[in-house]
Amino acid sequence: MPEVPVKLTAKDFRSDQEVRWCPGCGDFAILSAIQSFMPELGIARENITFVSGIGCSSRFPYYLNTYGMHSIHGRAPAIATGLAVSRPDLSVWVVSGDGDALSIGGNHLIHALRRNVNLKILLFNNRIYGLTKGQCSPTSEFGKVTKSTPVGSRDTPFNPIALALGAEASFVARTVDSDRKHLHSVLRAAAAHQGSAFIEIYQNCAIFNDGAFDVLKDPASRDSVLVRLEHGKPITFGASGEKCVVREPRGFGLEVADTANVPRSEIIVHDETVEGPAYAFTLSRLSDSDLSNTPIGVFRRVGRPTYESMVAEQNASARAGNANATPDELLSELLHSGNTWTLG
Amino acid sequence: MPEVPVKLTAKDFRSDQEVRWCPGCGDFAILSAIQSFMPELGIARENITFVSGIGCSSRFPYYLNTYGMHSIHGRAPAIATGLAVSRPDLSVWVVSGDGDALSIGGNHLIHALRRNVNLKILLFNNRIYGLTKGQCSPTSEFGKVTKSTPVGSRDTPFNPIALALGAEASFVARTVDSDRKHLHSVLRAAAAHQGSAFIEIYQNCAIFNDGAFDVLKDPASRDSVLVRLEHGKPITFGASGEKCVVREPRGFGLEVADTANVPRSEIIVHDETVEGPAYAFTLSRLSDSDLSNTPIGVFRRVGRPTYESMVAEQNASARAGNANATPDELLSELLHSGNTWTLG
Amino acid sequence: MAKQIQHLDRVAIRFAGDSGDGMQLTGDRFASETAILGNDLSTLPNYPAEIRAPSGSLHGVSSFQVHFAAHDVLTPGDSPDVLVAMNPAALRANIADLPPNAEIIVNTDEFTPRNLEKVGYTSNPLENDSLDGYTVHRVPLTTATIAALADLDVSKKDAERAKNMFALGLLSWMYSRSTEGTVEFLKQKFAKKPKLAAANVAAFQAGWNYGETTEDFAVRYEVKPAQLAPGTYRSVNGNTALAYGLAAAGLRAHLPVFLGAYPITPASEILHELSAFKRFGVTTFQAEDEIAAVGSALGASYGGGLGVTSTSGPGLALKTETLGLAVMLELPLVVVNVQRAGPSTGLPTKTEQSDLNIALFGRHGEAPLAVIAARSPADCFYAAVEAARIALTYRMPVILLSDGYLANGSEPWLLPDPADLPDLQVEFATEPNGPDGKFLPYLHDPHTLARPWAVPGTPGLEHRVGGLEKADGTGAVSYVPADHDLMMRLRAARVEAIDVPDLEVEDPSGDARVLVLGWGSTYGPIGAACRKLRERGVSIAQAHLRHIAPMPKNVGAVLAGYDRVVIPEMNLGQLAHVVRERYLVDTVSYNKVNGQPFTSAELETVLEEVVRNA
Amino acid sequence: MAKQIQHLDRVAIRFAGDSGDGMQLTGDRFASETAILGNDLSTLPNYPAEIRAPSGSLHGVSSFQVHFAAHDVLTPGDSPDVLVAMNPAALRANIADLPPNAEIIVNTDEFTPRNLEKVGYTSNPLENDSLDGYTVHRVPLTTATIAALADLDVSKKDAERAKNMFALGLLSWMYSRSTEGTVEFLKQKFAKKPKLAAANVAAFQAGWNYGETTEDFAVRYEVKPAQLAPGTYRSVNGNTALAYGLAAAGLRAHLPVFLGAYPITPASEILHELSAFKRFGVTTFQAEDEIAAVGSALGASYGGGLGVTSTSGPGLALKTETLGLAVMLELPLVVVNVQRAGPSTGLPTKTEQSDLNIALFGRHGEAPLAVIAARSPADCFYAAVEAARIALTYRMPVILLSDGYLANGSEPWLLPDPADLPDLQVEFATEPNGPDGKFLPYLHDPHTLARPWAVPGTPGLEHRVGGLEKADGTGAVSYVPADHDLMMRLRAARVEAIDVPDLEVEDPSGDARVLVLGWGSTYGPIGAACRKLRERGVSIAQAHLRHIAPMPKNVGAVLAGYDRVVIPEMNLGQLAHVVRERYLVDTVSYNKVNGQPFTSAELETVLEEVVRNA
Ligand SMILES: Cc1ncc(C[n+]2csc(CCOP(=O)(O)OP(=O)(O)O)c2C)c(N)n1
Ligand SMILES: Cc1ncc(C[n+]2csc(CCOP(=O)(O)OP(=O)(O)O)c2C)c(N)n1
Ligand code: SF4
Ligand code: SF4
Ligand SMILES: [Mg+2]
Ligand SMILES: [Mg+2]
Repeated sequence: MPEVPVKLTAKDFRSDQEVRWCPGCGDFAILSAIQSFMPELGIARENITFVSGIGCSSRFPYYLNTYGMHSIHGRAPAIATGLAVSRPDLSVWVVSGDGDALSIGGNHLIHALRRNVNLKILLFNNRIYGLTKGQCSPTSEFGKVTKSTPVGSRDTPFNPIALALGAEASFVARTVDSDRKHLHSVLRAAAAHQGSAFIEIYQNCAIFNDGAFDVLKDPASRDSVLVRLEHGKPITFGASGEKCVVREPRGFGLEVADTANVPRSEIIVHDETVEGPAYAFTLSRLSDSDLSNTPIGVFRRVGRPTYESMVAEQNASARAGNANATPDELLSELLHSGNTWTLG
Repeated sequence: MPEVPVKLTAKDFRSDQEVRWCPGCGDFAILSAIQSFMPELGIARENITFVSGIGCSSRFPYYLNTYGMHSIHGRAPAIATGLAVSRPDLSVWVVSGDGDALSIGGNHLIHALRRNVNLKILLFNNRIYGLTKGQCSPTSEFGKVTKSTPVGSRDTPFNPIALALGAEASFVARTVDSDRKHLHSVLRAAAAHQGSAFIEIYQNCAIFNDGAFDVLKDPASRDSVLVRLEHGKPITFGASGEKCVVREPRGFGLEVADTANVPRSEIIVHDETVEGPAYAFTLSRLSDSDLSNTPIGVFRRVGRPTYESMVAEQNASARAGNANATPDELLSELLHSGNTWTLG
Repeated sequence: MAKQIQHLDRVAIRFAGDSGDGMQLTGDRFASETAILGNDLSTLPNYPAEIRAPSGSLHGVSSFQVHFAAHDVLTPGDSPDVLVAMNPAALRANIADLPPNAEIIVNTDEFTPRNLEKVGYTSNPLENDSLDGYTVHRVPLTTATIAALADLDVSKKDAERAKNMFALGLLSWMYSRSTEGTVEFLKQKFAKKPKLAAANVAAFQAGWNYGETTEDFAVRYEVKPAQLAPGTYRSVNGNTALAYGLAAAGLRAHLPVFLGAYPITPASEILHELSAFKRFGVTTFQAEDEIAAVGSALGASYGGGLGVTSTSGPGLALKTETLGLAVMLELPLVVVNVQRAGPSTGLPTKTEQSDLNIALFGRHGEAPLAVIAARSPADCFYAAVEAARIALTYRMPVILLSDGYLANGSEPWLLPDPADLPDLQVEFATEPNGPDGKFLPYLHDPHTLARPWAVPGTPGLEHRVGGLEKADGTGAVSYVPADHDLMMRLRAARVEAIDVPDLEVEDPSGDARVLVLGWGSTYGPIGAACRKLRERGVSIAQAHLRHIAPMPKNVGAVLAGYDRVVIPEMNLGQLAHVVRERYLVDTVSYNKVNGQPFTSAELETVLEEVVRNA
Repeated sequence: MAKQIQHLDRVAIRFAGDSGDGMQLTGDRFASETAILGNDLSTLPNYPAEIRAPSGSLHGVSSFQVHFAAHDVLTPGDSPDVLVAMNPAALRANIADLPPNAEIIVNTDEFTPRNLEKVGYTSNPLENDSLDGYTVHRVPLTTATIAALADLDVSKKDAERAKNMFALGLLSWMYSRSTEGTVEFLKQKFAKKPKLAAANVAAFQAGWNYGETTEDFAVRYEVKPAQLAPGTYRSVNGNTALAYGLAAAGLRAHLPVFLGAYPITPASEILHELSAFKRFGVTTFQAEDEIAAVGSALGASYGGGLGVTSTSGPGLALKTETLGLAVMLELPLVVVNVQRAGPSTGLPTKTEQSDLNIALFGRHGEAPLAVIAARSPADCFYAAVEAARIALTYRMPVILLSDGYLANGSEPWLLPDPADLPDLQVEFATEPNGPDGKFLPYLHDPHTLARPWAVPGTPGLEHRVGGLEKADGTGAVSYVPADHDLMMRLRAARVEAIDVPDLEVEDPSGDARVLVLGWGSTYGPIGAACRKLRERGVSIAQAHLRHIAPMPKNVGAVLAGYDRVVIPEMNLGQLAHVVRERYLVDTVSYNKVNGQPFTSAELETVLEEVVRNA
């Protein structure tokens, strides 16, 4: 897409619509982070489109002064695919919730990822159905008591990162609503990536799941649970890097160890670009839905041609040689191609 | 489910319907393998139900003399979930094709797997749409020329095993239509597993994708590509076990090495029961859609309570204390529970 | 000072405030006390579209209306006689609905410049003449509450939050409701937080005393109990009643109920309610989407349970393919559709009757099924039982239409005696039914045209069903042209074979020339309008359809008895369409599609006009 | 021996054999030569429901019927005058369709005891009297072919497989078709396998010579060319024509066409055809399901292309929710629905007209859109262009109904001059259209009631759209009751505002009292029936609807001009329903739902009956 030299500010990305989320909703922080990030893209507003499904999170497009569509529940990736394939010149973003993307819309999500459509997919994961007032979602913790599960959910939640990796995603990342700097860094990497970029954003629902991610935000706890992934750096965490990530002794998983007890060479050095998805997958299993050892950052970022570029190439090569034909000439060619006969 | 001491034979599982697949279709072999396997289950025919979607493969239930439903495209896992949850006494099997299960039905599949509903899900993967006469499917190889992709598909296929593992599947296996013995071994393990069992069966479509899996069947080639997974055994293959599977030097993936050049201790010993899915996932990436190094057998088999058993438990504990109430007594209790007032 | 007591026949009160002001609770409490006093009543909440809008904003106003009377009540009231406005937003959002001379009780404390500005008041309505046509009671609700709790050990914030109980106390005094119930209720509600309990009780009592002692409140009202049937009552909204009805149907059928549902406004509450009914044989399954929801319900029915799915418009749209399969399988299935406004996402929190078309015609091919509608909140219970009766007896999917107005509206419900509910027990097939000992899964009962329900687990009856066309009797897949034609006509006949009661007509004068025909939730406002017209000596007949597919057999004859048939609908004429087609009657439609229920006043005007022109 | 030559006005020939016998190719070839000769013609294949049934089985029979005449042809023919039966199964499966005295050419080689038994013949029909009423030509097709190729270097299997060309040669001789075309065709088809080419040519010529030399064939027939308009023709079936129409519409609109589709019988071929039209500006996307298919098409329309989705019944059912969104978004979208038989999976390979209901009424809420239908295979081209015209001009989804009969049936199509097709160019919005330089995405054109189409990439027109209700003009989300009411009525008005041509009536005698009204693929058989009736002096008027929503403005007046309106439909009365409702006319329905198209003979009988009773 054309990177036009436009000097825009966050304010340019604010629409005239009053923002209507509950006080304390994490969506505000994400909105503001994205509005402040957008100018960095260097793309004119008119060349950006946000497509969303239905949910609190999906009201997002209304508040951004770009093109936008608030579509129907779960279908944003499918609609965005049609848009992106037919308009590869646009920067197309998808905004979705955990219910929207992983419950009703799960199939469209995994198919967009395997195709590597050039969509930036933001999954606002608050582990609850916000808009419908508090039912459990496919990311709600096992046993969660919600309006629809009064004695506790018996569904094993998805690990969205693992699911995306199982679906051949070329870019997978996770971040947190409240950490603007981190959010920006992940968005930056996603925007630079050619292909589907899947970003899980832990988001606080102040009304129906308040504080779900506090452990990742609270200065008292966050250092001991947040595992910040940085490309090329050994994976350590804790207030003073006292914990680190190493291989399971004989297994294929990862585990957490005391940095002091581990030779430096055994600490995993993070590499977003490992060709096969096994490494990122392994990393995704480090944390459980209890949020202990939660990696944030880019899990995987590997190059693969985008779906639309390949489609465009096929179209272009089919059109080779008729570049100057007028539509009516093409129509004549079409009608007369193959078997015809003439009477009279 | 009640294992009744019935002595049945394959013939007992043949329905009176004429089997209508194309000559040479791999579905015949699978049908016959399953008919001959069924008696082993020791379950009375009436306690077995097969639910399928739509596709050539989905005609399966008609040919089995059990209860059966040939439902609609992609929805079998959802329908079977309702049946299994409300009738945990039944043995419920799902039969599906690569289009049925992974294209239109992808979402129901991954949700059934994460919930661990006690379904045995057989995915007949012929890498093509058979019933609709030859369009590409989500497992068709990249670049495949089909009726709908005359200059080659540009979709990256799913790796069904990896997808299932990304979706929290507790049992994942792969087998081949023509290898009855192997098919039986996998079915046996699946039937014994409590929870969702996902089995990918490579199946020949004689008409629209003939010979797709010949490399795995041809005596000349099969030994060098088929990686037979056996629990507790080192993973070697080749006519005389000359190849083996080892870790990637510094990565998280696996690779193939010459058995002769590798210390025995470095050959991966297959373990279906590794708790985390990372190992099985890694294994699933050994093969690509080109079928080189194709593991068959059980990738993963780990214990987790079935969804229906947990639901049944919740129901049972809610009912504790009213076991002897008549329906009308319960109804009275229901109506009069909570806030009521009396007039007159 | 002794207060004057005035007797009223009926009153409608609207409690309005910010989302955080607890207006639903307040209104609900008032309604409960009213019910216990023996008034008939009807209530309707009005929530903001947002989950929690910014405080003090116009779109964040939440309200609750209670209509109660000394006679039976059909609607929550067109326009409130009394408005309790907890802030400027509540006043501004509701003032247009008030009739002249209505009473307004405002919380003066909230009328600050900032709050006034938030909602676009350029000058304070309490200080200009804009409220001249009303009786305004200016009450410093917040400060009065705080003052009343001064001696209690509660934070200022908690004290302030008790102001709704102050208002409730005041209103309870005004309308002579008893206090014990509320005091008891508050103690229980805050059982774990005794300080809060004390604070709320104190605020409530302070409100009562405020009425008793303040000169501004010179009059107390009394509304005599209505002539209600004796018995035990509970208050239900449509969704609750529906959930009770489904559970009751399962118990009357001696079958487990399986609800497969995906949350959607305004139907989610049915899922919530039923998920608490495990004790009564109900299993709920929150599916990954509406297709899985209906699919799982169908799977449960196949397994021998009463499969149910509940949803609203967009969800029904997604279920249509599976409904076609259910029609083919000839299995029981109850599909509850709580209609909401608009195509697509529309106005999810608003009401409408616009899913009749999709219910009747929204499947590919011809896949006829039964369609019925509920007419009032409590009637949702009986409608659910009836839906289950048809589904179980005739082995077919039944769409039960409710709507947002019924779902949220409440009324007292006289609890039925379980034994008075229909016996819904079914017989599963246990033996082969064909010649030479074969089982014929599609052998149809000559009366009900239902096929045998042979559930997995039954030895000897193993059979296969599916969505392909089949031969009658054997159910074997058949491509024989005549089989298809036969089965198509049979499926249509199966719906027509359902035994449904005749349409009843209410025509007290016996000389009406105009019939008003309705369906669903318009029953209340239509009934109230007819009542008012009749009170004024205008003859009009009313008939209301519960069964739309099949139609009662006598509908044609009923229609033929009138010069004019008028059909008010909250859509652009969907029932009218069916009636016109079927009976070739040139009906008159009155349609409103603004997300609001009809008021009885507007219908009174419309109907009178039709009568005049008949 | 010189053969007798007999002139015929029309002939219908059915080629029938095993799935592997190449009957489609044979029939198609015969049809091509027939077309080049200048006969008008119509063809219809009949495939087995299975992909490839066991050879020699009844349900594995594949057939192809060619109806050609010296005048214009409306249907593939009710019943074949000639049956070519390649084996006992083909004979048994088709014999019931033959009129008395039909000619039968059988391959005697295949009438072995085993093959006879496979299809349930207890004795050989060639040896008993069961074929006495027909003229039977017993030809040892297989052995004759093998003998003819004895000198060629081909395997026995390949030789045997060429027997269909032997049959074609024989039929070409009988009906005096030229041979050059077929010889040329075979050479090209087997260009890479010259031995097979030689074998097939030799078989074909041997068949011709067999006719010329064998005494059994005493008569040759000639069917004179029809009076067809001069010009260039191609043979199209409905699906192909539809695909060409969509591509043509894109080119006439100067817009790229984006097809989002999921395979489904009998619509898949549209996807196949369009996927080969990349050169002509068409992008195809095989989506993961029908919901994604329509969603992607809508996304493409939003991006400024002509979004199209093609499907059949079950797929349409799944698309309904997204269609509601498309109605709300007021964007162009063409939805092609190739109807097939039955509810649920039904009979996927059979034809029916039973999706009119879901097309008109199958959305939740009120989401009106345009519905049109094609009437003949070649007409699918023009119907597609018309669908695109409405979608682009009026910015709305259009459902175009075809069916299995049209999809598979072929006829010669006189290629149009591109310039004669409507100019479909649209103007995208490029400038703000509101006061104070604002862009009002929902400002509606006073004539077309279309809103501006402002595509992403247009600076200054950034705006948001969605499925929530909105205010007219600004398109901003609105919960204002009056806005909803307005938009509901506006959406209905938008459909009525579409400019569609008046319904044309064909009433040559001018004194008909009965009008037969049809829609869709029944055009051919209705037309043929009317023609026959008129030939016999019976007056009858015929009108055929292309536009069903909106209806042409003159329909009411047209209907009023007749005593009786009869509506034949391949459903249980879906168009009749609409007509009755709208015009309160007591129509007479003739319905058949057995998966088969009407025959003109049955309609002739039915219509005559109506005329007699009128
Ligand atoms: C087809 C359909 N089904 C259901 C709904 C109701 N619905 C709206 S949003 C939503 C889920 C919201 O949860 P999530 O996607 O997590 O978004 P959040 O509100 O939490 O941001 C549901 C079930 C709908 N709008 N459409
Ligand atoms: C809703 C719906 N969409 C599309 C179809 C058409 N359809 C039938 S089977 C099928 C796919 C078949 O492929 P697969 O699932 O791989 O099964 P196979 O025939 O190869 O065994 C499709 C697209 C349908 N029946 N229903
Ligand atoms: S309900 Fe939760 S997610 Fe929705 S706006 Fe409120 S706080 Fe945010
Ligand atoms: S089309 Fe392929 S999958 Fe289907 S029956 Fe034939 S060989 Fe089997
Ligand atoms: Mg959420
Ligand atoms: Mg397949």
